[in-house]
Amino acid sequence: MREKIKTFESEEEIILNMGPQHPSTHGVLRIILKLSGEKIVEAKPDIGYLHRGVEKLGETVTYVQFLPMLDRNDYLSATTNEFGFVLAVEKLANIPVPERAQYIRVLFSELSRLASHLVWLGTFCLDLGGALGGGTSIFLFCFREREKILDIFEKMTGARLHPHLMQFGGVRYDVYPGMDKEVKKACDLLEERIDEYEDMLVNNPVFIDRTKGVGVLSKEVALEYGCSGPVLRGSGVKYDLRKAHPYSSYDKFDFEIPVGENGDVFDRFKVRMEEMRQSIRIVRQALEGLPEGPIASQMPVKVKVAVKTPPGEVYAAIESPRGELGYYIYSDGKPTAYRVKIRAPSFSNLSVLPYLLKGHLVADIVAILGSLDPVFGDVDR
Amino acid sequence: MKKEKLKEELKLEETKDGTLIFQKGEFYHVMEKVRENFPYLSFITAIHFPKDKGFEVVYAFRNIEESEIILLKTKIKEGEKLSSLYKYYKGADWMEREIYDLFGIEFENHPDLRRIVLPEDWEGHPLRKDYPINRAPLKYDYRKKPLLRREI
Amino acid sequence: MFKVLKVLKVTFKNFLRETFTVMYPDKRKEIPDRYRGPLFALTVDKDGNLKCIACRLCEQICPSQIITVSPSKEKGPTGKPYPEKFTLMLEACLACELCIQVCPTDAIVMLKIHGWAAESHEEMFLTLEKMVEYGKKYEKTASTASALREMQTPPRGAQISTG
Amino acid sequence: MAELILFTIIYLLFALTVVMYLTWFERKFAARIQNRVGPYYVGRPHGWLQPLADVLKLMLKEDIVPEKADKPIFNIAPFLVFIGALLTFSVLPVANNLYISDLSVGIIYFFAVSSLIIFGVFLAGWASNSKYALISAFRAGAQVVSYEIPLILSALVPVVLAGSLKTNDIVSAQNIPYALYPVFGWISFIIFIIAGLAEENKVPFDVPEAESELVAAYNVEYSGMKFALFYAAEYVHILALSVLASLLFLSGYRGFYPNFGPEWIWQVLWLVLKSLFMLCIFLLIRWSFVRIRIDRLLTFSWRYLFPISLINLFLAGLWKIFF
Repeated sequence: MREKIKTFESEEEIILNMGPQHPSTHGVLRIILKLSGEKIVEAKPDIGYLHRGVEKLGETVTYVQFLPMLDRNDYLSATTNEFGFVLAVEKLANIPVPERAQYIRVLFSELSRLASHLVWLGTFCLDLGGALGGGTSIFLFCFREREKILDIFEKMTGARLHPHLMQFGGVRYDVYPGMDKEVKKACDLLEERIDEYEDMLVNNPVFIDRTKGVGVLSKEVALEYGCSGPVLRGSGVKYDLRKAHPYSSYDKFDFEIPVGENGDVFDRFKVRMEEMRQSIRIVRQALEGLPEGPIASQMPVKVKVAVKTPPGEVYAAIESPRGELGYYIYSDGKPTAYRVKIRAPSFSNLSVLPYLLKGHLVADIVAILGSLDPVFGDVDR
Repeated sequence: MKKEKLKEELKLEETKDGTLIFQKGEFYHVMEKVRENFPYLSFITAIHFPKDKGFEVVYAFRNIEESEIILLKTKIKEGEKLSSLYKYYKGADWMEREIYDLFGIEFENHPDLRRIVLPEDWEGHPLRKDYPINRAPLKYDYRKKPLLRREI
Repeated sequence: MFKVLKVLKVTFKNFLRETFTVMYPDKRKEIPDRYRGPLFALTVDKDGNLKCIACRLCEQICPSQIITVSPSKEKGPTGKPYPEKFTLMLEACLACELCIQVCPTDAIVMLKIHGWAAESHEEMFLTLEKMVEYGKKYEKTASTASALREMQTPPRGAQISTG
Repeated sequence: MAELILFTIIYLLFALTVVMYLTWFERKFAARIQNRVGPYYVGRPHGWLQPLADVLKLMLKEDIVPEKADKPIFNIAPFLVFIGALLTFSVLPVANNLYISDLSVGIIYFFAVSSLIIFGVFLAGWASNSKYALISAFRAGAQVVSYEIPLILSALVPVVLAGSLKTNDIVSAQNIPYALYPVFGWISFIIFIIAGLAEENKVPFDVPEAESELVAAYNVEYSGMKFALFYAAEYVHILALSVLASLLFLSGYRGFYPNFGPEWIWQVLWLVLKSLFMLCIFLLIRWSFVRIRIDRLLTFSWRYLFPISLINLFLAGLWKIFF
């Protein structure tokens, strides 16, 4: 469908520097572009502007102290960061987790997936549409909906963005009275609004024109670069860790995994919209089936050395909104980990950018980068 | 499953947590075999052991259809080189650059082995155990050091 | 071509919806009771002396090591030691609520205040007097140490069904 | 003669206040679409003093002229753009006997004068001696020129139906929304809206000021009153377009008149109502579409709008002959 773009082929290419402070790089990314005319000849992303040395921190503070710091990694869906780390340590030190805690964990990680996808949709349309146009209205719609979810987080844990909801062996807070009514109301509202946004964008010829056939990522290349999550599923690979390796009673919920066909920006958009609907289904099922019982299997933490792990290594991965988020822990028996490797989904998803950008227009960078949905706390760690 | 089959063929021993250990010498032989039945490279990382002055480099591969994961480990001494996986998996490019940046392990025939996360003129590799933690934060002073012209 | 009208229908539907903005200075959003406010306070028991027994548990567990407690030599009026100096550097606080969770006597607690701000570094450096005075001025949040502990401890001998 | 000058002054003052409150109306309308409230605190109930505050702020702003800029042209350009926009009002009648000038070539005059704006835009882009301003001036120029033709062609359809270029005759020829009566009247109405949006560099055609690529539009180097002139010119032009649209397509100031009170007040009221309706359409489209890509922008105009409006005009002519 994309007819050849016959732009003026000037011999000398100009080097454009899409710097770290740029309105549409989702955070701090610098792309060095070699352009001939309007077409991109070569793109070199330069990351590391948000490197906070989280893995070095993992080796100095104990497990209990490291957990709240992990919320700051993928700051759009904080509970999924904790979820991975908690699962890894529990697998290593085989700490049991009561069923009620597992359900609460699933409920809140799906809610944070919804919030993260809403932020993605808002900023994606804002980049495409510019600050003075249709993009802003969708951006504000999405953030209006996200407020409902953040209110639930605030009432449950006291904090909106960095909840520190989980601890080793369970969850730190129990369900507050009146939560099921609020969550049900939020889910119904969200379901209706998501259809509305999809209506607004899918029928929008300008939107389709800017996303269909742009940034096509084939299945093989996606697998080779190690992409995961909606980026991989957009290219047609049906692979979701919640179904492949069910963890924390995900096998008790039934939900489908949306898959795209030809891996362009539009398919990744469709996959994420469909994923939001599936998350709402999971949230509803988790809410009805919430079993009674304790919310933690360990006494609450008294001292920083409360959690110890036997020497050995473990790798536990979960499905974060951006893909496979895994924690590889090598421990030598002390309450501080010897080495924590965080397998960040955005890091590998972003490594596809140079391959994807070749041959596109300058205006397409924004669309492609938005569809990869990188979060730079995740990329630079 | 595929992991047991692989273990017999290559006669690798296994740690109690299920990671296969292979020798640096037979790197290509092992990676060739792994390439067939584990097409997805999940991550590469390294662990620094100052006691026996070496590193352990850990690879993680996945098989999407059978949704199975294996971890492979190898030991290398300080200053030894390791060959790069870029030939088999293009994703290894950034992962190996990050390990070079934070650990200082060089990878042979890697397309462009540069620091990926830290600035070019950074001395030392932070994730090594002997890297001092409580060092005063680096204060950038224009007078002392001219602004670095970075080649692209 | 007529799909475009659907787009306009959506924007028009939103046009008719009532506005979402809360007029902040006039109307304030009500603060939930488990709120993790940015401000800390040291509570005082009925007859006015500090609940804190300077056991330094909070100083030990804090991830960013920003609490320093210097216990007194002799015993306080209630027969337990009391802190002479209790400082908390608010700038590096993660608001992770670990210090509140470990406190045996519900001494340190977070406050239900939304728009607290400080002009200078000194104001961010909370000392004992400031925290006691804040404790009197603002309302406490419901998630004190005992509330958190009673919510988290599994009942004695409960059969942990890991499902 | 004096009576005419007095009327023009009142008319232009009225137009300028309407323009000022147009910025307020747009911000409230856009806010309502996005579920927020819009300006509220300046002028207590609903920010009705906001436009005044904006104008005062812009007046007090320091007027920076880039050091290597081409000073004389740099200063003339904003005035040129503003005059171009303002002159278009001279041909728009407010009531059947209230108008500044009843030119026999009304519509052609309207488009001739509004092309002064492109001239001003180019001068501004060139004189401010900044790479981004120059690129966006070229883009703006290319876009406005390529969308001017479908705009004029679609404006000619009611002219052909009414048989005269005079705006008054067009309005009097439409007892019911006559121009919309035949099917191609509707098509020309839609093309008029799309081309009108493109004329104004409004979303979805605001490529010249696309932040993701260029920093801002051609008026990036202007500040203070000069920037206010650009800003006002843009709104004057959009107001003129919507008044023209309501004159051509929605039969201007005609509508049922209750018999008490002088008749021309009702006519003015009808005209204001209809142009407000047209404005709402412009704004609704503006706040619900994403920006079009640069290469699609020009092909869209030449490949779709231009042929359709041409055939449309031809059909209108045929239809006029047989009926």
